[in-house]
Amino acid sequence: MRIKMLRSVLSLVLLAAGPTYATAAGSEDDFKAAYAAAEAANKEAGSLRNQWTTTAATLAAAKKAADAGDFDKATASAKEAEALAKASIFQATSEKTRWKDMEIR
Amino acid sequence: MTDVGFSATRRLILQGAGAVALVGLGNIPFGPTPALAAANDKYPEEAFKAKSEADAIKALYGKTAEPSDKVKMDAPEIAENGAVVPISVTTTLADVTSISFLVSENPVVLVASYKIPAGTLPNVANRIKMAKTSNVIVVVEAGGKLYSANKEVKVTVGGCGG
Amino acid sequence: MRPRSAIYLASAALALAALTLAGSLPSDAADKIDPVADAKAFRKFFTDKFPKVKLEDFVNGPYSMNEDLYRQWQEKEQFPPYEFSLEMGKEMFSKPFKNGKTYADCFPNGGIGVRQNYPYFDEKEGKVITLELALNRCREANGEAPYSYVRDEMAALTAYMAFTSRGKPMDIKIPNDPRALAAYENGKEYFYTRRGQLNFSCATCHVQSPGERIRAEILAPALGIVNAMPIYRSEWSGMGTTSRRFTTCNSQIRGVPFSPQDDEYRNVEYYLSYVSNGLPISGPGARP
Amino acid sequence: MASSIRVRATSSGETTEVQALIQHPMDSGFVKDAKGEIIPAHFIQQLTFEYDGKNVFTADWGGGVSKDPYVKFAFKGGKKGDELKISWVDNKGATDTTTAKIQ
Repeated sequence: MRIKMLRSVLSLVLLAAGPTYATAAGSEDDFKAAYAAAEAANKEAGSLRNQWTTTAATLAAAKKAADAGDFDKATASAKEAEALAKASIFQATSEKTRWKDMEIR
Repeated sequence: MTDVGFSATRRLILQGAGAVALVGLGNIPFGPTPALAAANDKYPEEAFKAKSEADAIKALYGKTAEPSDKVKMDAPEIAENGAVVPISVTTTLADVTSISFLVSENPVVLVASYKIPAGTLPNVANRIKMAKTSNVIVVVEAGGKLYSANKEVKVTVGGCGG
Repeated sequence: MRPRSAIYLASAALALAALTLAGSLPSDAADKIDPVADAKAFRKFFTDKFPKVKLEDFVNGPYSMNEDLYRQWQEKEQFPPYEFSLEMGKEMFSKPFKNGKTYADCFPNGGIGVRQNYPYFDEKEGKVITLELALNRCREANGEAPYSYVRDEMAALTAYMAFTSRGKPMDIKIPNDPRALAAYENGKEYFYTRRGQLNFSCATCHVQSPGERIRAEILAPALGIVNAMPIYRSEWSGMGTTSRRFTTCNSQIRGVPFSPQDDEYRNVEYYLSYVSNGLPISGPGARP
Repeated sequence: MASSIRVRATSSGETTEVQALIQHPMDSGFVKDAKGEIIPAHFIQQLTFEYDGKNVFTADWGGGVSKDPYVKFAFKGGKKGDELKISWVDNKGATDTTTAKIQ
């Protein structure tokens, strides 16, 4: 049962992250936009008390890449961070009702 | 959690975030050992430098050991944690003078060596560290001859994801 | 079980039974918060799943699940690694604060043999108070700086207090106060909610697969899982409070942990302790 | 400072069983800390037990012995109330000694 769960999260993350690698994100503005979006999503996850450590790590990687001037990599990481944050939001909202399924009765 | 994620986690774990991490730096100088042993006998310096159990046993006792079922070793199948592995030995051999514990896969193979004067029973229990799954050997010197027993103890990284 | 708590449980059951009988349909009953029924079902789930394990042995966590581990534990218990922390805790507990008072002045019965009643619901504050929180509040009330919830000092104090309650059955009360029931339910929800990128809940490991291995470690059953707190873990080669256990579990499944003693942690400890009522306190404990 | 050595010695008529737990980090010199630096070797090298002026047990330890090391052995003789002298020395030259009464 657990493997099924992991695959659901896995597919969700890859799905969101997939298209971002394809597009060529060149400039610093793209990065800034993507980073802001990722931070906002992660903030929302925080309000739902359900952030992931990997979101924070990917955000940090994005910042590091940006500081080093590699905006392609930075934008890609920022988009991946946004995807992770969105997945954690999805998890929080869906679990709001689904937790009862596992409850011992 | 792509493949990259997994190997990153493994590396993280191996870097000792929580587990005992080991650095194969080959011949680390053994560390300053200014204090020599107390009066009655010398600390077996060389033996604690040996990288293989044969060298360690030779440095300690100058002879080789033969397996004997009179040496009963009690060790777990799977260690609950490589940092604290309870190992004990009892033997029915007569006039035992020394008992030693070795772990073949540890960077320093000799872990502990006990001197058993007359009147002390030939049984010892202790808790040792194991780098990874390995053969644990106990050697008993009795009546000038060397006897041994060994058992494989499995050790793996514990814990959840990380 | 002591008569007093038996009477309490009976009266609570009566009160709650009356509530459910008051015309609520079974489907409603599912949403009705019924700690007594929960506790009964919770205990039954584990005693059915592990018929050979004696009820009081569930508090030994992984050691009640595996013979090889049990022997290693017995050997450690001859001279347990938490011995030093226990001694330090005993010393600290009696050392007066700068104002001359000691912890004994903050706790019922001088803090001796009371651990089994923690956490409790404070009706004035309307929130759950855990032993660790009460200890720090005692320090602050006497002009001392609070201890970190995850370091050795707090572990030593809770180790000593747990030691003075060893063998006493866990005896957590839920007053007939809607806020207490809400806190209990919030704790239950936290326990079953999946979190972190690994998408695990406490229940994924400790309800669905106790006795099984996660890498080298055997998973403990949830029944009685907090009875051994605080624990000396070989993994940490040091003491761990309940707070340390909750926060590290969160980060291991890649969920960002809250700060120790946040409401969620206090409530989940309240829930976990309540459903383990009747099982003996076995802290401080040694764990892999 | 309280001794780092905790000893339980119980005599059962003709033999005395001794258990010792010692507070010591027992760093092997092969482990890295969180910042990635090697924790230098720091471990007890020799632990001796004396009863009635005579050595009854000597432990020569390497870095592979667990933190807060534990050892158990037994020797013939020893009566309730007698004293055991226990002392250790580590690779940095630090030492500690204590005496324990046989129960």
